[in-house]
This record gives sequence, C-alpha cells and structure tokens, in this order.
Amino acid sequence: MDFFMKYLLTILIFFPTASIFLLLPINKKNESLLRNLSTFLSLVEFIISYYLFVYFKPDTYKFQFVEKFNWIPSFGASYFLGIDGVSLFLILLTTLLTFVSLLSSYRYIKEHVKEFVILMLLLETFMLGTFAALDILLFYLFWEFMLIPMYFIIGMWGTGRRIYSAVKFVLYTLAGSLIMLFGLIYIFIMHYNQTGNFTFNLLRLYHTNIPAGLQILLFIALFLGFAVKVPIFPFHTWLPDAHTEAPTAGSVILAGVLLKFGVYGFFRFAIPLLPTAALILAPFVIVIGVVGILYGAFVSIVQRDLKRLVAFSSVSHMGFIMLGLFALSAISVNGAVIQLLNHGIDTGALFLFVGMIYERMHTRQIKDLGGIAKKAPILTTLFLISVLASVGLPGLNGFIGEFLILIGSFRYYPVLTIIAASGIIFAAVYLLWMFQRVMFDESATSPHSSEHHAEIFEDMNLREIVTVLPLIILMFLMGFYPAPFLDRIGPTVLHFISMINHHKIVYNAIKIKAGLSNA
Amino acid sequence: MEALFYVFSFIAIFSALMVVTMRNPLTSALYLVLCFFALAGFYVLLDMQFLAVMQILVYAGAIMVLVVLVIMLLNISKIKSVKTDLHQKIIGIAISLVLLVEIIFYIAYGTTKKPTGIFTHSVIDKIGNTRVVGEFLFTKYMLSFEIASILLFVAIIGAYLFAKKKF
Amino acid sequence: MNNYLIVAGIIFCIGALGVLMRKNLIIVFMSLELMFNAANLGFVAVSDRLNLISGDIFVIFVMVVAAAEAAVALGIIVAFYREKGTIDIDKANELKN
Amino acid sequence: MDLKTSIAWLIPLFPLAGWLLWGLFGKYFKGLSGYIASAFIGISFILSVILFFIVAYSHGFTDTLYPWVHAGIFKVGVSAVVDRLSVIMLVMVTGVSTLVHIYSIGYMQGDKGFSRYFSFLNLFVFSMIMLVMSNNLLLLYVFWEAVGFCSYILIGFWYEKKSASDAGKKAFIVNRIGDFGFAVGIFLLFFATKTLNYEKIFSMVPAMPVLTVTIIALLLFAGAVGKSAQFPLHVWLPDAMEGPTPVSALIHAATMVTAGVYMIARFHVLFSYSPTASEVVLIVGTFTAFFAAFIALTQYDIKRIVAYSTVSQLGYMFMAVGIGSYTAGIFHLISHAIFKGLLFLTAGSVMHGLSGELDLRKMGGLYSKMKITAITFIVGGLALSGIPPFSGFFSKDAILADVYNKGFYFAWAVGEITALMTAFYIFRLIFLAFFAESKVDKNLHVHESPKIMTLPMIIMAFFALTIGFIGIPPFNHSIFYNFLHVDFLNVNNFAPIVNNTPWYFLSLISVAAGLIGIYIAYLLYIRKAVDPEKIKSMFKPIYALSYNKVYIDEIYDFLIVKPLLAFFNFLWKVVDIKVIDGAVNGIAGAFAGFSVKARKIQNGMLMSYILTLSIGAVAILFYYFIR
Repeated sequence: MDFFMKYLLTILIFFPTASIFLLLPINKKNESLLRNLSTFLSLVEFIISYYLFVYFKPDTYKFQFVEKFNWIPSFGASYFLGIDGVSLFLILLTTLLTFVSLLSSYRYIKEHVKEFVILMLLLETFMLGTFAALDILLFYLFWEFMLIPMYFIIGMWGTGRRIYSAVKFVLYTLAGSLIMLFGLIYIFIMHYNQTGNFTFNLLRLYHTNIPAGLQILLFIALFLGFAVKVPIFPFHTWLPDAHTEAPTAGSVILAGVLLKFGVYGFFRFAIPLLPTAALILAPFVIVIGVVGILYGAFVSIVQRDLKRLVAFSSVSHMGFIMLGLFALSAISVNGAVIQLLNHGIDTGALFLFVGMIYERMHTRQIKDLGGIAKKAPILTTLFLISVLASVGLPGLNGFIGEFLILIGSFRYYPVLTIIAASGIIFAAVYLLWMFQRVMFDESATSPHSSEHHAEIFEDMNLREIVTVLPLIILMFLMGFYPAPFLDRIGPTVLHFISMINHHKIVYNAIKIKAGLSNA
Repeated sequence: MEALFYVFSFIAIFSALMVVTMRNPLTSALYLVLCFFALAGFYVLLDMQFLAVMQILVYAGAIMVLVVLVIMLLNISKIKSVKTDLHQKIIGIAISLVLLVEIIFYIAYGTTKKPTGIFTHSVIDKIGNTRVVGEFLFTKYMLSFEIASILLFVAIIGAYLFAKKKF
Repeated sequence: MNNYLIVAGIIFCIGALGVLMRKNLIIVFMSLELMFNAANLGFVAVSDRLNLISGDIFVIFVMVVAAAEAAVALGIIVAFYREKGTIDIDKANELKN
Repeated sequence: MDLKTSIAWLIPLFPLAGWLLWGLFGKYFKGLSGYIASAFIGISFILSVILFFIVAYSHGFTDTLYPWVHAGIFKVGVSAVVDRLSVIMLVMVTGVSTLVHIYSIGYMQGDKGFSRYFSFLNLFVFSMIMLVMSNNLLLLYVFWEAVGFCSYILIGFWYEKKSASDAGKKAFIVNRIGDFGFAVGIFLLFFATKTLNYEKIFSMVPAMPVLTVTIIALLLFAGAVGKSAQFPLHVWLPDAMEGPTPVSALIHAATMVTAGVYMIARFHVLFSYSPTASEVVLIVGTFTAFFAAFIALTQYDIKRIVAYSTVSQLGYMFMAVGIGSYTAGIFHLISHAIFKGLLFLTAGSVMHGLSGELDLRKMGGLYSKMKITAITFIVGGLALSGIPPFSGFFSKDAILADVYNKGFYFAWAVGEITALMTAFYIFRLIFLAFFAESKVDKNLHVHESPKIMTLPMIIMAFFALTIGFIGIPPFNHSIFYNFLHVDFLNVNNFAPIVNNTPWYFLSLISVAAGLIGIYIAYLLYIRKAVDPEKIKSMFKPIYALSYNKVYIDEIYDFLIVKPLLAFFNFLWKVVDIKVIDGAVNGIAGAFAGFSVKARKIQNGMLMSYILTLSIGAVAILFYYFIR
C-alpha cells in the first residue's frame, strides 16, 4: 500500500499502457472479450484515479503525489509528476471519460476492435501524463504523443472526410505546438542564462525573469500553441471537422479531454511563466474569447449537421472559459476550472447521445431526424438533461461555471461580460431548437432513410444507460452540491491568483514609471 | 625541410590538377596515386610517420588498386568519351575559385588558438607515434573504433550486393 | 601551419573543381578522394600545431570511412554502368520525383 | 434546527420528493401518482399555513441549509427567508397548486404522460416554493430559471404537436432574454455590494449612488418583464396556452408569471430608492395593461382571451409596485391568482366538456349543460371585472386608488379604460360561450366535468368571492395592508400621497366602468342591439390590429429573427468556411503549391545536387568570412 501511494501517479499513468499487454495476446476475432476487458480495465483505472481524489488534501495549493527522478541530467530534464486541485479533476475527468467512451463504442466500432481499444488506452496514458507532468520536456512529449492515437482514431474509424479531418487536426495542432515548443525552449534558455543551470523543472522556471517586451513575444508563441488546442475563435476550424468525422468515442475524448489541454496549458504554463505578458495581453484574449462565444453560438444556430452543431457549441463554451481564465479574478478562474469540467461532462454526454441517434438513424442531418421522443422516452429525458446542462440551466452543472465566470469577470470587464452573457440566450436558442427538431418534430423531408428508422427506433439499452449515467449524476451533483469540487480547486486558484497579483503590483509600478497609468 | 615542403606542395597540387583535367581515367588515377604519395610526404614532415604509412597502404594501395581495377573492368576504351559542356566548366571553375579565395582569406585572417595539448613533437617521438595512436585508438576511442569496424563490414556487404549481377 | 592549410585548401578546391566540372563518374569519385585527403591534411596540420593527437586519430577514421565509401561507391559505379551502359553522371537522374 | 425552520424546509421537500418519485418510478404508480402528488402538495399547503401563523404571531427568520458555492469572495448558501411576504406567497402557491393538482387528476385522466405530468408539476411547485423562499439572488435566479424550465417542459407537454413544442421553446427563449438582463443585474449588484444576500444588499442600497441603483433595478426589471410577460416580452404567454389547461392555471396565471411582481416587491428597497426605475415599471405596467386588454377584445380562443387578460392584470400589478404601493400589488397578485386560476380551470372544464374545443364561434348556450362550470366562470369573470363584492374589486381598486392619490392621473385614466375593456371582453366571452345561441357541433356530447374537477373550481370560486374581504376596510388600513406592511417599512417613500380622494368615490368610477363594459357586451351579444359585424367593419384597421395581436410576432420575426438567421448563415457559410477555414486551407494550399514548385528542384540530376551543395558551402564560408 505504501508503494502504491508513493507511486500512485506513475501507476495511474502507465496502468493503461501496461494493460495493453494484457490485451495483446487476445485473438483479434474475440471482439467481445476485447471490449469487455478494455472497458473493465478503464474502470479499474478510474477507480485508481478515485484514490487520488480520496487522498488529496484539499486545504493546500502545493503539488501533491509528487514524484521526481532524474531523467536526462545533462539537460536538467526530470521525470517530475505532481497534481494540484485543477489537474486532479482533469485527471478524474480523463479516466471517467475514457471509461465512458470505451463503453459507448460497443456498437459503433465494428472493425479493428483490438486496434481501437489499444489506441484508446494508449491515448489515456498520454493524456494523464500531460496533466500530471511538471517538467516541461515531459509535458511536451506527452502533449505531442497524444496526437498520434487521436489521428488514427479519427482516420480509421471516422466517417465522411475522415482522412482530411484527421490530417487537418494533426497538422493544425502540430503547427501550434511547434511554435509553443519554441517559446518553452526560449524560456528554458533564458533561465539557463540567468542561473547557469539547465532545468526543465516548471516550478523553478516560474522564477525566470523575462523583460516585458520579450514576454509578449513568448506569450504569443505559447498562445498559438494553446489557442489552437482550446480552440479560440479564429483557430477553431479544425474542430468542427474533427468532431464531426470522429467516431463517438473520439468525439467524446476530443471534446471532453483534448480541448481541456489548451486551457490547462494557459493555466499551468503560459500565464504563470509569463505573468506580465498575460496581464498586458489579457484584454485582447478576452476580446477574442467573447467573439468566440457569440460566433460559436451564432454559427451553431444555422448548422444542419447535429454533430457539427455540438462542435460549434464547444467553441462558444470554450470562449466562456477563456473569458473566465483571463479575467484573472479568483471567482472567475474558479468558474473557468469548473466550467472546464462541465464542458467535458456536458459536451461529452451530448456527443454520446448524438452517437446513439446516429447509430440508430444512420444520419446526422437535423432535417432528416425527428419524432424520436415518442419512441424513446429514456433517451429523450437524459438527452434533455444534457442539453439543459449545456444551456446552463440552474441546478445543473453548466450554470455554476458560467455564473462564476461572468460574475467574476464583471468586475474587470463589465461591457465584455455583458456581451458574453448574451451568449446564454443564444445557447438556449440553438440547443433547444436543435432538440425540438431532432426529438419532437416529425422529420420534414425524408424520402427514404429516417422515416423508416424512426419507426423502429429503439430506446436506450442498459449498457447505454450505464454509459451516460455517471455523467448525468455528475451534472446534478455539480449543480446542487459543487462544494467538493470548489473546495479542492479553491486553494490552487487562490495561489494562482496571488502569483499573478504579485506581478500585477510590479506591472503597475512599471506602468506608472512609464507614465502609462494616470494613477 | 622547408624545401621539402615546397617540393611536396608542388607535386601534390600539380598531380591534383592533372587528376581533374586528364581525359583518360587511368591517367587520372595514376596522378592521384602520385598526389597521395605527396600527401604522405607531408605527414612525414609533420612527424606522423604512422599516418604516412597508412596513407600509402590504404589510399595509394588499397583504394587506388580498386579504382584501377574498376576502370579495367569497365573496359574504358569502349565507353564513348564523356564530354563536358562549357557552361558547366565555367560554373565549376568559378565556384572553386571563389571557394579557394574564401579559404585562403579565412586561413590568412583567422586567429589560431594557443597549443593546448601535451603531444609536442618531442613527446610523440619519445613514445613513438604509432604507439600514441594505438593507445588512444584502443582506449579512449575504443567505441568509435568498433563502430568503424562495423561500418567497414557493412560496406563490404553493400559493395558485394551492388556488384552482384542482379539484386 | 598556415602553409599546410593553404595547400590543403588548394587541393580541396581542385577536388571540388573536379567534382563540379567532370562528368565521368570515376573521375568525380577520385576528385572526392582528393577532397578527403585535403581535409585529412588539414586535420593533421592543426593537430600538430595544437599539440593534440585527436586530429591524427580522426584521420584514421576518415580513412576507414573512405575505404568503406570507396568499396560501396565503386560497387555502385559498376552497377550503374551495367544498368545504363555509361558512366555519365548526367544519366544518373533516377532520383527525380 | 428548530421547529419553524424544519417546517420551512419541509415545505419544498414534499414536491421535490414527488418529482423524484414520479420522475423515476412513475410507471409503477399509474393513476395513483395524481392522488399522491396532490396529497404531497396538500401537506406542503398545510405546513405553509402553519408557518403562516407562526410568522404572523412571531416574526420572520432566515436560515441556511448548506453552503452552496464558495469561490473566492463569492460565498452563497442555500438559504431561505421566511417573512410575511414569503409566507403569504407560500400559502398562495401551495394552495392554488393543491387545487390545480386535484383538478389535474380529472383533467389528465387517461393521458399517457400522466406520471410525467405530475412529476413536472411537482418540480414546478418545488421551484416556485424555493423561488419564494430564497434568501439570496443566486438562489432566486436558479429557481427563477427553474420555473421557466418547468414552464417550457409543461407547455411542450404534448410535444407531438409542433405548435406545442414551438411554444415551449419560445417561452424559454423569450424568458432567457429577460433573464439575461436579470443576470447582468446580479453581476452589477455583486460588483457594487460584494454580496448577494438580501439583507446585506438592502442595508447597502441607501448609500449607493442613485444611478447604480437605477441601472440594477432596471436590469432586474428586465427579468421581471420576461417572466411576467410584460410588453415587449409578452409574446410567449398567449402561445403558452398550448400546454394543458391546469398548467396554464397554475403557472401562467397564478404563480410563475407573478414571480416578477414578487421579485420587485422583494426588492422594494432597491426600486424605491430609484424613482426612475419605478417610473419605468409604472409605464411598462400601464402600457401592458391597456395593450393586452386591447388585444383580448377581439380574440376567439377562450384560453387566449384569458391569457391576454393575465398579461393585462399583471400590468396592473406592475403599476402598483411602480408607484411604491407594494402591498396593493401583492394583494392584487393574491386575488388575481385565485380568480384567474379559477377562470383557467373553468375554461379547462369547458374545453373538457367540448372535447378540446376552444373557439368561441363554436360555442354558445353552454349554461344549461354545464351549470357549475358556468356559474364558477361567471364568479371569476365578475371578480376580474372588479364588481363588488368579488375579490377583484378590492384589489384592483386598491391599486387604482393609490395610482390616483399619488398623482399619476394619466395612468389612472388608462387603468379605468382598461377596466372597462376588461369587463367587456370577459363578458363577451361569457355571453358567447354560455348564453348566446348554441353553435356547438351537434354530434358533440357536451357534459359537465367530473366532481374531481368541479370541486377545486367551487373552492376557488368561494375564495374568489371572499378573499377580497381581507381588504376591508378598503385600502390603506385594511387587515391585509396592516399585516404585510411590516415588511415594507424600510422603503424610500418616493411617491407621496398628494390627494386624499375618498376611496368610495374612486371605486364608484371603477365599478361604473366595469358595469358599462358588461352592459356593452350584453347589448352586443345578447340583445343584439348592434350587430358586432357592423362595428367590426366600421373600425376595420383597429379591429385588424387587435385581432392580429398588433402584429408583434410578425414584427419580431421580420425585424429580428429573419435578419439574424441570415446573418448567422452568412457567418457560417462565408466567414467560417470561406474566410477562416479558407485562410487555414489557403496556408496549407500555399505550402502544397510551393512544394509542387520545390519538387522541380529535385530534377534527379546528380550534378545539380552537387552544384547546390557547393554553392551552399561557399555561401556558408562567405557568411563566416564577413561576420
């Protein structure tokens, strides 16, 4: 047990990889065993991650479960892991969503099952590693490794223009990541020049002194890397393609976890490493965040493809998160982190339902769908709950995050916050309109496909209910009793804010000196 | 010694020029051998007799024999002579001239480091240059030495495969 | 030492000239060998000047590589000739596209 | 937790339990769920009454159940305020809910969504109770939205009908527009006061700049406009009649739509410190009262007439709170909840008897066939028209008298005209439906509703007749006023009384207006003194305007919805696909094009490679040389 606790993070990260060896000897043909075993293993993984939650000390901002070994001493690279309140929940989200998406793909994935489950487990390792790494080099390695399984998942099991989407996804994020790598290495070298030590240790790099002008350039470099991943408004076009063409499990992971990395990167790297630049550039980021909120919502309204609609709604939601994060007030950052989890849960669930509908109707065109509510009351109810959580209905989780973000940012950016808040109207418009057209209305024009399918539309089976139930429960839990989450996130966020505030004082002093401020 | 250097320089440069200008490859090859000998002479002047011997053995001996063998094998007289067109000549001469000027300027204006090693002529002479080289080769550069041997092995296989009739 | 380097430089340039100017594969190959040797001379000269031994060691490795290269290159020339019936370097354009 | 707090928390618990029970296990209960649900709400009602007396004979209190959202300085708990205002609301909400639940058992008999219906109805009652009890703005906002959601789901209860699901969606979205303003108001309030707790806010309001208070008040009022269906966000309420009629009675007449009035009464401190905001409330209320009554004049759908009358009556309430007569507003809220609930229930009964027929032109002569319904309907109609001694007389005239005495003569005049119109349209409905010659389809078996439906109607009618007496002696010193006034002591008296016109004189005018309205209806539809068609053609443009609901829906569709949709399509098709994605693909394309060009360099000629190589070497050396 001692050993288990001491190396909990390593065990957590590499358990999926290790479990691949369990799957390898199984015959390709034995698909049900492959599915069941991989799902079971991911459940075990989730239980392991639950230990993190149990043993996590909520009252400190310090990194916990820290493991540190030398890796490449000559470069100062180390195998350095640790989590705080923010990464804790992101790790839990990852393990949960991996389990959920493996469970969800029983029906969708019919070919190359073995490859699929192996790739999913591999992806899980990389995602967890990215969240837990406190060494920049290690982080970057995991960060880039993630693309590989995702590329195959979209490219092999996707629909439509899947190769195009997969390549676009990989190239787009890769281009951003390389610019980001440049920025990170530059900081690494700056640190070397100042201290004479090579180190990739993030906590030590936090103390690098970088002049403001250079910080801005570096911030832009890091920004491009993370912004593509978020994705922030003008860098979002890979997302609808990738989401739409990916298989359900891929969409869930993509929306639920991969989009979190951009924000996590800002939170963990860009802002603390370059605080002055973050303070200077925050208004610009917020502006494009707010543009993203409205833009995503507007474009969602007129989408015709169900999945693409949900994908664009992600753009809108991520805009809220960027607003909350860059408002840099304790309340709004809390909200942003909560909303990060909410988005993973809500959008993940939405993709699951879209997947279920697609499996039954074989179309995602909204105009070909309709009349499902009559046939499938359970699906309708649970889908409605997810839709409403995404709309931000109070009592469900989406509300808490949105509200905290808006109320926190209002203090610093009142006008932009009001504009952003109007996004909640449009969220209701596109999601409810979509829901009505898909679930209630008779399909308008459907010469061949859906009319027939709607007649034999079957309701959710037990497996599907089990798939979405954890997410639904979380929606209610986080809506009615978010304290367990906020308690653990709180100290981390507070520390984050105090770090920034320290720089704010310095920054304001510079401004006064330069005569920029009238104070 | 000074005189010897100039003699070797003259031979080396002259034979090198001949190598690139002679029409018949066989003549070129023979001039190349001459050039190698001149270089070996330089090595002697630089107090590296071991290298000089190696130069003659490996280059003038092994490699050049191989080249001459190939020339014979290809039955050069039957090959219709490969012509060089004018503009290629001009480009070649121009580039190499520029290169030469650059190199000479670089050497002339470059700064030289102070001697840092311990292997002065007297030290090498006392130990014996073959022994110095050997000791280093089998201690400090052991790994590189082994890798070089593997490389040679691979090259043998490669050459065999290429020269095989069909592959 | 500068004298040695200048001689090495001149031989190097002559080698380069041969590589650039000639079309006969064998002569090109020999010009390459010339350039190798020029570099070798440079190594030895510098090593001598700085009282080091590593330059000399390196020359030995260059020789090894040159030998290997010679074996492979001549093999290629033979194969090329067998394939094309000529040793004109301009006919070596299989790398295109 | 002492007795009174546990009672307070038990009140919302029962509906919540009901919701979970029917929602999860509804199919095992079948028809039983209606009775149990009614019993649950009944218990809540009894508890509310107990709480009412506790508060009436001691004093109000607040209690926090558990800390809810803690983030930085943002600390909000699930907490309740129980004072006289909220207990009155609680008794009203649970009381009307109980009756509507009982009524629904009969009305929804045999519907396949029976349990689902009661589950959502219980959820609504829970949300409404929590809305009334909440002690901070966040909680208020949560349940403010939650009742909106219940309204959405219940309007669209018969989702197979496209009009129903459309109406539900419309209600939700229009409410969201109001809620957007409400939310921004909360942000501003939090920014200004650093708290969302009522008491703390109220203690800070007097010291705040008037402009801030005004902006906050107006933003909060935007939420009220949406929820209480005031102009220009009234469009959802008439459409909401697509839902089951008991839902209309409960949500769209008695409780949810009055939440806006309750909210302003709750925030009386805020509004009273901003005369401007109050004036806006008054203007909106007055205009809406007139405007909705004008539309109601010519409608033929009985539920829509009642719906527009609701909008109109809500306008009266806003008039009251807009001049600072909060007790009068709440009084009208209570009495309106009862008589309007009654009108809806009876309208539902008519519908039930006519198998779902709603068109006035296909009714007539129903009095003889459904006496209970007719009589109770007339009681409701008289109350609505403000004829003494029905409750509407006391409550409406309390408002109008206050409006007059506080010097808002124009608003008063509009109110009186509206009262006339109100009496006219409701009696037009009564005469056409119950007394004019029958145009009912001969094949239709017209029947009185079962007892389980008529019983709640009779109880409601009884209260519609009697509830007004708590307003005696009329107006400023009535029992009701003295009871509730305690909660409104800390107001800023921005609209002092300027006249002292005696109440009987003013009420004479209102009663006269009501009677004239009824008489005109009588002349037109019973005596047929003038053919209504003739009047119709005489005032054709005005008639058309009224009949088409002043074209508001069309205007919104034309001015807002269509251009926005076009703009969104432009954003997607042009900006997203062509510009942004075009730029991305353009960059990729540029690389690809460059690669095609660059591939030509790879011409396969060894010589050219060597050439390039040596040029590179020369260049590098050159660079070192010039450095």
